[in-house]
Amino acid sequence: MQIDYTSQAQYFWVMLPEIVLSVFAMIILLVDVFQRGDREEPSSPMIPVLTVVGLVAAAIANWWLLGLHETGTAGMMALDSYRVFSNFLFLAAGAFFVMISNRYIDEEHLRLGELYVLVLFSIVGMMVFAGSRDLMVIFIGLELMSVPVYVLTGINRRSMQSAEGALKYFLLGAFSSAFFLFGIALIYGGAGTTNLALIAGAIDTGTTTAGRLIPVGIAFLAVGFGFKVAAVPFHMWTPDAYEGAPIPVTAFMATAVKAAGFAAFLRVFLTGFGGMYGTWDTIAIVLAIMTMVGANLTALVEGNVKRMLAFSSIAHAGYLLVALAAGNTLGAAAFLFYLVVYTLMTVGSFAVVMVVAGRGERRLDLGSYSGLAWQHPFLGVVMTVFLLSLAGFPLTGGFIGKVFILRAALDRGLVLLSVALVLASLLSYYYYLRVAWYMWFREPEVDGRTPLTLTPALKWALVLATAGIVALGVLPGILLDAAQDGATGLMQESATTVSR
Amino acid sequence: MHGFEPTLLWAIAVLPLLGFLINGIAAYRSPTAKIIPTIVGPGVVALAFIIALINFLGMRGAELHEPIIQTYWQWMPVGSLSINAAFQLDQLSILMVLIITGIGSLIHLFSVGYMQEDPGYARYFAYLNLFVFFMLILVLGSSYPLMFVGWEGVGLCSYLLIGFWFKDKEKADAGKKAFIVNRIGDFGFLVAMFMVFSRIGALDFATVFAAAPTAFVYGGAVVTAITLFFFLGAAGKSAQIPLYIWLPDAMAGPTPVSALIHAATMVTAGVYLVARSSVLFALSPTTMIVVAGIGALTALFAATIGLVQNDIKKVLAYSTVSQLGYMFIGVGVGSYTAGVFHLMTHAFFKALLFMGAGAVIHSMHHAYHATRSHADAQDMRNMGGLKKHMKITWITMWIATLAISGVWPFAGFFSKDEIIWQAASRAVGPFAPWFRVYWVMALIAAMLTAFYMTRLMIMTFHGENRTGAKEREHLHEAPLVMTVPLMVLAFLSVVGGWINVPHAIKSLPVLGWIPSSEWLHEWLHPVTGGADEILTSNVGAVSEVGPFGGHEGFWALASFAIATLVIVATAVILKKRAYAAAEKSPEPRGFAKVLYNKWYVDEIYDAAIVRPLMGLSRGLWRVVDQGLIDGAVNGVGYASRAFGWVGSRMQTGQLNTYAFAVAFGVLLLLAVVLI
Amino acid sequence: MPVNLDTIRGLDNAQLSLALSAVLFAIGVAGVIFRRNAIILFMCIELMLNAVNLAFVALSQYVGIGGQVFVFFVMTVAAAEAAVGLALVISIFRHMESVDMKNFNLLRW
Amino acid sequence: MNEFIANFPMAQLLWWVFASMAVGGGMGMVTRKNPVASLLFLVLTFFSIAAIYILLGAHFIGAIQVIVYAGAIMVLFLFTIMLLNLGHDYKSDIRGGLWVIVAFVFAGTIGFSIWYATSDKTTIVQMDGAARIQSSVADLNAVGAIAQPLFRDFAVPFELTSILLLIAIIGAVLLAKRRV
Amino acid sequence: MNGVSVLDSIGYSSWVLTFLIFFPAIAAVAVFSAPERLAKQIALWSAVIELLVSIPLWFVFSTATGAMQFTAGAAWIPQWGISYSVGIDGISMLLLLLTTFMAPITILGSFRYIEKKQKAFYAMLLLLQVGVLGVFCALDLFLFFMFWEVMLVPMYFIIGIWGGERRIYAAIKFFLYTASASLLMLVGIMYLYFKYHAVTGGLTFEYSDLLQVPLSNLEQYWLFGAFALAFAVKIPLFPFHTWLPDAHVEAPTPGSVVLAAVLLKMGAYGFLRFLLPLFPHAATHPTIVAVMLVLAVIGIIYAAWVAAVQPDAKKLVAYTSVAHMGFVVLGIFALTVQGIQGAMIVMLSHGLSTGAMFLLIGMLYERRHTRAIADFGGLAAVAPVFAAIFIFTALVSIGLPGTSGFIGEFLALLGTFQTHPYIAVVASTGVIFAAYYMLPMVQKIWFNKLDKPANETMPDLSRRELTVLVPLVVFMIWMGFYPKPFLDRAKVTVTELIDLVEERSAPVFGSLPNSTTAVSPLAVPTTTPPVTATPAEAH
Repeated sequence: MQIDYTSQAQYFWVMLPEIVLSVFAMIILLVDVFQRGDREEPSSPMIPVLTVVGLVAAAIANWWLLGLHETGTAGMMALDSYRVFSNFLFLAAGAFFVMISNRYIDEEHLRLGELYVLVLFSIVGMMVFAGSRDLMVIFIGLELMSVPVYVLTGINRRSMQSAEGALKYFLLGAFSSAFFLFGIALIYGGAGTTNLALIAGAIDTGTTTAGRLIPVGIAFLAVGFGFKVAAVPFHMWTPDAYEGAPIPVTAFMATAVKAAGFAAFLRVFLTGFGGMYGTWDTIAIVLAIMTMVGANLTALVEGNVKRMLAFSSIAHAGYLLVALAAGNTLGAAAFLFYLVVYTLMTVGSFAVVMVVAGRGERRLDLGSYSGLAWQHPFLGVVMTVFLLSLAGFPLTGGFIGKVFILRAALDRGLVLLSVALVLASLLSYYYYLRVAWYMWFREPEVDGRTPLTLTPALKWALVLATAGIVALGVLPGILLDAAQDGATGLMQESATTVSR
Repeated sequence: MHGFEPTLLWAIAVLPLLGFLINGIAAYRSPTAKIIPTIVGPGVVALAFIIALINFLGMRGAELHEPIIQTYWQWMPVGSLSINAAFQLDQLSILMVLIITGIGSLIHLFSVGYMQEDPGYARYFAYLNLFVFFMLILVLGSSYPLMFVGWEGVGLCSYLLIGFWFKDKEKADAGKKAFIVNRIGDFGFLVAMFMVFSRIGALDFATVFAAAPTAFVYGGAVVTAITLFFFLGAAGKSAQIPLYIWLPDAMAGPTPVSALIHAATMVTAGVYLVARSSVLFALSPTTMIVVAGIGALTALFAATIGLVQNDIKKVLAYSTVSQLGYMFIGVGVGSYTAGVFHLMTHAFFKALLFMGAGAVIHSMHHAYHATRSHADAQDMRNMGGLKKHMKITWITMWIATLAISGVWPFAGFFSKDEIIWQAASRAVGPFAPWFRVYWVMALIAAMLTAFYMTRLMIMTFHGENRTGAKEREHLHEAPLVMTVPLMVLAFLSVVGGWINVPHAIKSLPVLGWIPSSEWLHEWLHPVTGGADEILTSNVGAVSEVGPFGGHEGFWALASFAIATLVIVATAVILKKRAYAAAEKSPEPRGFAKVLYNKWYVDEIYDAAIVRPLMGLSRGLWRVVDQGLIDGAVNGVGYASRAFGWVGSRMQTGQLNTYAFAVAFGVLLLLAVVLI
Repeated sequence: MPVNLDTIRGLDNAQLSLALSAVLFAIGVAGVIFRRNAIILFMCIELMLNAVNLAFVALSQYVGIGGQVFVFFVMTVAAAEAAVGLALVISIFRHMESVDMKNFNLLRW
Repeated sequence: MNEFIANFPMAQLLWWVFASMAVGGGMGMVTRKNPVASLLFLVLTFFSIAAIYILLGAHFIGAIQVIVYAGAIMVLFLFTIMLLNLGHDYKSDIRGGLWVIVAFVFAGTIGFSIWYATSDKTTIVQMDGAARIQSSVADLNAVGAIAQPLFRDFAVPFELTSILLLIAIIGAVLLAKRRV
Repeated sequence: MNGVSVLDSIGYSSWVLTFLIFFPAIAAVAVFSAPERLAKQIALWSAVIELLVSIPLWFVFSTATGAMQFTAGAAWIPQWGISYSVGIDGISMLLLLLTTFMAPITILGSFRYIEKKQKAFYAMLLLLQVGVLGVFCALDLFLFFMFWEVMLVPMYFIIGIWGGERRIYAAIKFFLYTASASLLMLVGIMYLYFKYHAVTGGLTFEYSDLLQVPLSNLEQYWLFGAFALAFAVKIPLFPFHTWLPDAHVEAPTPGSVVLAAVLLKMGAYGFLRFLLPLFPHAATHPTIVAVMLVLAVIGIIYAAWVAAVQPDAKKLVAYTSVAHMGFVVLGIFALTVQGIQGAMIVMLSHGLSTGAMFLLIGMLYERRHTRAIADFGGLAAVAPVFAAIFIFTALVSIGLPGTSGFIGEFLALLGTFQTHPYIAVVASTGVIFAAYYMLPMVQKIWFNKLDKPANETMPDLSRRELTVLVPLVVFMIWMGFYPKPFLDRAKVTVTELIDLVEERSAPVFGSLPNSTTAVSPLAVPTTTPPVTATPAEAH
């Protein structure tokens, strides 16, 4: 089906996934309201199911998008395999959230329909954020994604940490989005438009590159994105927010939100400013190095596993920034591939942390992992797989992903950056292995640890994540092509704009 | 070309190996097994001796000019290097084989009696057989590496046998010391082999010796280096200065072992090596001077120590070192026959001496054991007047003493005199100054030998007995199984010398009637001929007159006279002297003390080498390994953790800090894009 | 005494406004860095947003009406953020009886 | 004299007046200890900005600036302050002197770089927007001039903002309702 | 011959390597899913099957060619030109057989040592074997690196879970040390990959293809560094050896055995398989060669000295490993047939003797629960057989002629002497110091007075322990008296390797003058023509 943006109605088709998801969100809202009214009792167990249904429906719609073809590329919403790919990722992350959060939500008395509504809406925001082609819409998408997450972070109102984390996250988020917005303004001033395609065109025609507006604008945009993906030095909110937030939300933030931020980051910088790679490659490189090294070093001394994983997610942002710095199709493909692996292993590890932490998130220190693997082999094994994958060890997706990124970077000739990546991941070995050695090498603490039990959904989520990681490690071929398509879809765009 | 085929050559070596296995299994089943070892132990060696004898007789018939080489399998075929597991049968090796198996079987027999009560009886014979096996490999091996197998194999066996009574720390230490010191020599042997290979591209005797004269320039640096390294090996094995220190301690082993390994066979391997490589050694005058010099020095030096020792075996040990020195003078000055000759005769009388001493110790030990006394059974000060208790031992040992002192007509006279004379007569050309000195040293050493041997005899058998009143009646002659070997060896010590009577003897006034046959010389000619040619062609003919004039005969007579004189004198003097038993006798004083403590050489080595090395090792471990290297490794870890700590402290939890960081980042990025 | 009006007339409001927006933005940034009162911090951020709006409007003088449309959106976003942000402030105030950020450091290293 | 009044650069003069009021208000806002005081300063700033909007010919924006911002949003702030009863704790929340200095240095540098980026007029794309705005305002008045592009070109973001507001409502309710 | 035809009929040579690599993995799963008490049996028997399947290699292997044999391959990640491709030549064949041979022995030897968590342990052991065999067989550099890294994990757990007091420190040290070195190798591999891509436009990690990549001298130096570091740490070469003593001391007996017998060989194998052929110029650059040789010599002597003062028997043996592997490096960088052949034999011999040594010390530990040399003494009186085998093994490891140890060291030194006489002479002193560290330990454990009452009741070797040790002893003697079969199997491979290195590095060095080492009075060029051609002596 051909899409021609001259008529606004066409956007109905282009944004079908978003629309489906929003509709479901509102349905859930209504269901919840009518079922609960004003009484303080947990929502019905139907809500999560409904959410998953919504996600699946959106996924189907997303799949259907592949059939669409656009004329020209000036529309506000991109219509390419890249968007579809990333959409799937967000939806999957959402599904994982629902699967792992179930028991936790009961224990913390958080079973509220709004929670799921917010998750769905924030996924809508991500889709817009990563899928749009107009800076203004991207900004709104950013807010659309962030505001629900602010709320989710602070949703556990009994917990001081939760509120504090939320407030910090919110204030700094608004702060950075102000920069982001100013960046848009400057770009607007410099290029006379906020449509990435047109910007790229303007850059290619060389009318704007002379001025300083675009470079400064790029820098400000990078600040905004850097904040969302938690790149050093814009990362300082991350450990606090991650620690404060309820663990499932943390997992959601660490995977979906970060993924969306990166997806948009790449889209904007590769398609919009692809012509000015020379201007922003240094930004990417500097951020990448600072992020990889800084985060890994700090994680070395982190005794709180939740925080440790927060730093580790920052470090991984650094690796992804290397893919951005590569700035080529390979880089984009490596980025997409790594994003999938990253989502799997991060969700998985946070899920395990959630199980171990127990009611009220009391057991977050390394000590509570002593002998875990022998008490609960399943958890031990899957956690080990996640850790190995995070550390980038062969036979796990993490390794292939890192190699892919290395490949992209070396293809661009960034040898030193590659070496930095390697050394950084070497640092990371230490703290990942440390968890492993607590789990395997130590004797269990002899205290009344309530036997850890897993809900079926959670178990499945873990099995799924593990299987995915191993599969991607052993036979990455299954995903490589998809990633390659996504990347080419993205890059073709910037190419076609030139012809425009 | 030669009408002789060796019979069962392999069996000579394999039989003892078989014995080792059988005895080993016997020992494994029951350590105190008696019957099997008693039969197998001596049996296999005797069999080997018989086979060797057959071959020997066969060789006498055939006129052999080249060695017979029997290849069994390819051992190390690597690139241009090809080493076979092959035996080489020639005049020299068969001679050695005869000595080893012959004396070996005698000593095995002797051991049957000597080790009768020992709990490790079977193990003992297993070791002994293994030793014979390796010794045979050493002498039969057709290439240096194969020889090296035997070379280290015998070292191993001596290690095991010295430490046979391993419960006693001193004995175990002695074994260890022997092995390590020998290893120093082996290092030389290895390097020499490498050099030979890199020069000639082969390591088997035939090729090497054939190529040597052309491959090396006479007196060249390479051949000198090679031979010197070989000699280092020889010095280690044959206990020459500076590596002799292990041999005296080696007396810790059972006495028959001392007789077999540390007197008759193993220690002479060095001499064999030099004789075997005569072609190489002849090519390097420097080496010859060194070898002979070391020999002379050792002969003299060891003799001086032997003068004052009270432990009967110690005396014999130093005398062995001294006699080995003689042999090296012989092979050093280029008269390989003389060296081998003395090797043979020495094997006879020194084995005899040791076994005699063994017999004495045996009965002394019994005496003390019977009376629960803890006095030292080996200390001559506790002996004296034993001749009335053990006649055969007494007589046979006197024979040996006369032989070693070089009294005509005993074996030692011919061989030792030959060496002394050769030193004199070959002092020509470049050697002139050196060999004269060695000759003098040899003469002095000869006198000392005569002295300390007589002293030994007097202290042991003559004078009145100092063993102790109630011990006395327990003293008795050794059993037949031990005395028979004594008598056989005594016979050999008498006649052994007659196989190589120098022609010069004719010129003597009194002894002119003696049939002179330089049989050994001619027998070994196929082996040493090459060396002789090289020497004659490069150094010139040997001189007919010794220093200060005088022909060989004259000097022979002179040395005989001197030896006899010394013996008589010593006997007369010491007869009157009354010794005190060990615990009552005073500490030696003055120079005697220095000699008694062996010139403090062990102490010097300990202070100069052993302790520093240990200290250095400890230092390296603690400082370098754990300090520097590991420190660096761990340091990296600590450093990164420190950085991480700093990073984590930046997470102050204060929003302003975070906002500040963001602002900083903004400036950073602005700087990147604007500058 | 007459002022030299031409110098003033020579200046272009739009461009001046851009400079002004830079100044206001800077003030907002500074405030965020050194204030601790959550609400005031938030106000500073609002000020920054307004600075951006000003820039948009000023730029619309060159580019076109689009800039003013953006201002419209920004205001909406700001309103939404204000609602959520102030709710957060309230909820944390319930815990701490304070809005001074210096009291909120349970979460650190 | 009339000539003087006729071409008196009133616009510029007013701009300067309002600009200085805006800056002054801003400075007041960040420096006042009392939240209420700084809030009022901020309102002052917003008013001045609204005035500048009007000077720049963006009348509609100027209007909603007053109505939405200075009116609704700021009132919401004030309401919160009163609700939390922060009106009269004068305990200063301003960080130590060094912080202030560093803050202004940093912020100044950022501001300067923005000005530096925008200062060169020629690098800003010239689509003589002012004139086009003039004309569109002329044929469909101030509101229509905004409304047309808003509903034609920017329908998507417009719709999205509605979701955003919905989210904001949910969030606010969820976070701020009294019962936990 | 007949047996071969039978094997052909079942396509033996096409699946054998794949089977060998992955069968242990299956076995590991089986072990893991089996009940605890059956674990050791299953592990043992699967290892035996593995061995039986591998034995025919010895006979089917063709000694006529240096090319890869038993090759098998399949596309794995075609997008990146990564393929599963395996094959063996003389060098890898011997090491492979060593691995499969040691496996059952190790498992049987750990029957009594490992009490807790047996299932996990034997599973790990088998997984370890997967990694090791993979490394020896892989012909695709990516695959190689995969196995190379994967192998670390089981070892990490073996040390960390079943190790001694400081096991965690040792495990982490082992892991980080080795991993850090190999990560740089990964960058190096990727670089080669791109170089190949840049030159030919193709994408492949295939060993034979990457051999063709033309590299500038500078690139060779850098890549050589990246690879050499990984291998040097694994070997381990002084001064990268400090992880080894800790790992050995803390690891459980079977861990130490595998570590010494097989894992260390992987480094040397890397030298032979990758370093020399891929970067011939760098690998033959006189300075680099000199550095490697000097480090090797330092390793030999230094390790011997340090070993001599170790109070812990196991640590002592660990240091001796460093010394032995020094001989290996020496032989390899001598670049002569004798040298490399010697290195091969040293590897095999060290695998057997040090493996046996660790087993024996483990058996001592099982009896007395201590490894401190000072706690023993006079044991030969109570356990004569034990003593006999121990002493024999000790003698093998100090290179007593007539045993495998001698052949290796002799050839390695001989080969080195051809090209670097002075270094060889210094290295030869190692034979002295070998005695200097080994004999005192032997004496203090087995000889002297039996003064510790605890030792008086120490039992002699059990039948099981004998079955573990006797095969090792047999092989040590066999290789000592008749090493020809082993030498033959590596012969062609080694010669071709040397030719390859020489021809590929020759043009670079054709013009360079010969160095003093080449024309030293001790080694004379004329006798060893191939050697003089090697740039090793060029200055």
